[in-house]
Amino acid sequence: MLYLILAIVLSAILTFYRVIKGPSVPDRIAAMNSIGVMFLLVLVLLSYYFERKIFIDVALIYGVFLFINVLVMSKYFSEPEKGGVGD
Amino acid sequence: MKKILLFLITLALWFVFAGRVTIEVFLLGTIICSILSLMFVDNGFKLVQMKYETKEFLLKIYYILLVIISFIYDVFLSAVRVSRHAFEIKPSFSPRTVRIKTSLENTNSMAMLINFITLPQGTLAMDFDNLSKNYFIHWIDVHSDDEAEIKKARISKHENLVSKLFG
Amino acid sequence: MSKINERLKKLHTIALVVALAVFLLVVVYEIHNLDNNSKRYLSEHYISEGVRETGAINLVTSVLYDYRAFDTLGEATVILTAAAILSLLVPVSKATMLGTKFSIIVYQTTKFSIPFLAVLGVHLIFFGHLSPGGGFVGGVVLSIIPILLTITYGVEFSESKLKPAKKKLVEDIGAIGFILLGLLGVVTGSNFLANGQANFGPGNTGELISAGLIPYLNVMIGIKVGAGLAIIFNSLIKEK
Amino acid sequence: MIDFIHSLSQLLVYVFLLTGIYFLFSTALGMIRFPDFYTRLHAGSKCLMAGGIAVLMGCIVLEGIGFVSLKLIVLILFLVITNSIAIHVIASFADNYNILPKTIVENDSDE
Repeated sequence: MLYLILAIVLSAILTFYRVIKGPSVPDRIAAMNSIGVMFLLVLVLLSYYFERKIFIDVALIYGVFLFINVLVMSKYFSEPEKGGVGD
Repeated sequence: MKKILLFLITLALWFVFAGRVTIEVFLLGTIICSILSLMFVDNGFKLVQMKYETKEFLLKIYYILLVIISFIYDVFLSAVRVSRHAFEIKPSFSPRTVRIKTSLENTNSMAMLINFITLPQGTLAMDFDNLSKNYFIHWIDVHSDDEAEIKKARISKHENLVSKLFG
Repeated sequence: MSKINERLKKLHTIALVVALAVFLLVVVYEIHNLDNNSKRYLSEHYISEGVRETGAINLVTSVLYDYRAFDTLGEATVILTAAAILSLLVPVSKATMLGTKFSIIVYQTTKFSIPFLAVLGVHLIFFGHLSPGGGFVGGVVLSIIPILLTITYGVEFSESKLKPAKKKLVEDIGAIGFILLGLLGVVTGSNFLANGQANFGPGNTGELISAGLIPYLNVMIGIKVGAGLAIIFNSLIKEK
Repeated sequence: MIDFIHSLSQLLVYVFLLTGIYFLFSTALGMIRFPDFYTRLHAGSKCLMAGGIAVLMGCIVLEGIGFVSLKLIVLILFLVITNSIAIHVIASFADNYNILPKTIVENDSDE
């Protein structure tokens, strides 16, 4: 079980390359999204490794925050629409 | 009727979260879920217009299960296809962008269709135009125009599936 | 010359990061240096006697709402004052948010998922003494609902659905209720915010209604934090 | 007989977990190697979701029938609904950000 968790962590670290290098902002957001989902799965697997079922609740709350994170980031970084609702 | 449906769903979710079935949990859950369903019924389910009545909707649960299973199967199939690209020594793509018009009227089923477009098949919904009801779709492996036509037919199949659910 | 300057700046930042890392490592080592007996008698007492004295399985909750409840009152006051001052300092009533408008799909999903988010938040608050969570986390999850409304529909819609005056009222009810619940301990003849010493019926450990005052304190903190964070977000998002 | 079922379920768990980790690893590789933003997003949506569903299904088989596996099913549903919307939001945001896909844009809206 430990090796499986380490494999997921390794793939998350590989994905982190795109966060550092990514030429544009959406690249970074997409990479952060996948890293978040990977660590959510790590939390679920850790609950079996340590035999504590409460980590699943933590994973659920983490998923909620991940969703809000992506929405807010993509709203905040985007440029205002031309001809849209300007002040 | 919508209130009762929302109440039942939230009560089931409450029991799943609580992880135990006792009288205290049940009483607290009924109080909280009735308050929540009264508060959010026009807020949350205002635009969810269903083609069928709630009673018929409950009878269709087996159909929904069938859709979910085929959905998961499709996801695995397309993931295999994309991951094969990732492991190739020299990945070869021929992506292109296509515009597709939907015939769906209900806004809720449009939102359902985005799940069916983004996850299964090799497609990605880029944008949605509300006025002309066009999806902008990005394909990953389309080589010619004929193949695009064939794959467009597959989307319309999914569209029929969704329209049977919500109408 | 400018190149050397830039390089020096980069070196400076790297050296700062390394120094901070070393400092934090030393601090963490000092904190976790458990050989020193004088540091750990308190935590040993909390760990071994916490469940019996307070009746809450979640140890963090028993520390937050029983042993150190007065500190929690202070933290809650910080949020109260922050919300009050922000709503005072930002008097812009109408403002538009930057950014693209989402497509109708996001609207639908937001509407669909709001009741279930509410159930999750309420569960976190009410089961704070049995499972992970508690007042603060539950309040944050509850405050996600107005934040989602603000992000997708805009400030005006969100404030027409949930009026700012109502949110302020809910927050005040939370703050006053916390203090009133604390005064119950004084009435029975012990300290302010006493729970374990005053024997408020600890009940059977592990059931829903147990642990004396802790669930009620959780509810008060939960609605207070939720309303406060919603007010703070809505006033910060109004930029001209 | 019971022993056989037990070993079979154990085997199923490992099959699910290994396929999940294969998909997650291919997500990471695709994120690094793909040339275009939109193709990267393909890897970030489909492979990621398949890996997540596979790992969580393995956990459900490992757990058996109970409240915890119901919670995991809720987690799967939540992940599927949420993540596709998140990917759509990122894609439309990139469209607004003027990132053009390296493709031919076809203009055939059948009216």
